[in-house]
Amino acid sequence: MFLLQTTPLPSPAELLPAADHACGGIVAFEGRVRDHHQGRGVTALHYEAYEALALGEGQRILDEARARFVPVRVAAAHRHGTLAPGEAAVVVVAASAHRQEAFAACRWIIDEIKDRLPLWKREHYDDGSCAWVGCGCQGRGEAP
Amino acid sequence: MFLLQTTPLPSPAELLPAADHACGGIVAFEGRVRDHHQGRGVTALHYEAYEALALGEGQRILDEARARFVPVRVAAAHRHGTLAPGEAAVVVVAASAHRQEAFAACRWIIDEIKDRLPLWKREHYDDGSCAWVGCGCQGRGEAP
Amino acid sequence: MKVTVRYFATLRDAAGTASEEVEGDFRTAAALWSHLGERHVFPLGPDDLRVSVNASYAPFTTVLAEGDEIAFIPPVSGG
Amino acid sequence: MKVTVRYFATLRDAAGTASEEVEGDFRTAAALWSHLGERHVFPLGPDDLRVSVNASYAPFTTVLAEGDEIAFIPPVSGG
Repeated sequence: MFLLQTTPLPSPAELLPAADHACGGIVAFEGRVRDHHQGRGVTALHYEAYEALALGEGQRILDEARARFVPVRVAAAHRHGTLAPGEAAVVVVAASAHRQEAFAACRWIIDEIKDRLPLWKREHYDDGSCAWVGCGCQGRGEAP
Repeated sequence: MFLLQTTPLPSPAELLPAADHACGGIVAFEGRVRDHHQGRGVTALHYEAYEALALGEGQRILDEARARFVPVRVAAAHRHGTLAPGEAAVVVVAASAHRQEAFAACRWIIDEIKDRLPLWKREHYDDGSCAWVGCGCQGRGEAP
Repeated sequence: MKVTVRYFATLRDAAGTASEEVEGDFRTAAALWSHLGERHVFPLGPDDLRVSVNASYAPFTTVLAEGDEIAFIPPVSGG
Repeated sequence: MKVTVRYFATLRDAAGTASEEVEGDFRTAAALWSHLGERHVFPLGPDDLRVSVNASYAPFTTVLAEGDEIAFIPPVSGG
């Protein structure tokens, strides 16, 4: 299950409830908004998303993970819109009878999300300015 | 913080509360009692612990993780006594500004726990028998 | 041929709009990108961008069809 | 010299007790293990075991002192 939403994300346990007692190892990753970036204080963060592509691509990432890491149960959620420091931007959970598979799947999914999911992060700083992060055009994305 | 207790374990979020908003990536591992092992139905599991050694060794593992994976915040908890299928036997959490460090630390800690923590698992099966698991003396540990 | 182009992040800032309908005789996504360059000054080039056609990633060489929704995807920063 | 020996898991099953006081002139943990072999039949040998002296892992060559708490640690299965 892949979720894309503007409201606070479920916890890992809510996102992938224990379906049965067959899975021994559960690995969860949570990415939270930091209160600093490259030495600047971050007051808020805005994720812009291409929703239709993000939903399809998120589901494809999970399907690919299920095929690569067997046997594994996986789920992920990404938030968009405006987030405050400390709030979860992304949650990934992988469960397997074998912890190696659960770690590998969770790690692979967050790496793919960061590489493929069409979301763009705009940081708002404590000096009132803001900037697109990692936009490939350093400085150009800056705006007050 | 390393906990060793006979009561249900805290969730990852309870075990390592967000101290600040400086940590961007949080990786959690939960190991839960499975309802099967090598084809046999498991009804309960008993962990025997050498408590004094386990407490010291658990703390050493966390201290070593903090020295190896910088910067990282870590915590772990292991349960002993009798557990039912689905209950958490071990919880490990690692938080870092960098997800690579958080994944590496969490993975390293659970590997060290499995290698070094003096706990011994005795499985009780649905046919009424029980056995020490991975005791290095296959069959010898079996008892009704 | 008429298609819809959607803009995100720095491309949206540069285009001054989130989406527009574009008409012309571009056959591929690559040709559409060149066509768009005549009306906008973008801070990114094709080497930095991925193409999405109807909400799926696709190559720059994809042949477009009437009514397609195209987006040029700047480097992403989710997670 | 008198020390306390603690037994866990399969060693406890074999010794029939969780702990016992042992007196003798063993100088090291290795010598203590040999000494214990005269009174118990253990399912594991030194190659399978680690030694704990006063609740810390220590080598088999550790020289023991009066009152030490020694445990021979079978392969662990936590986690």
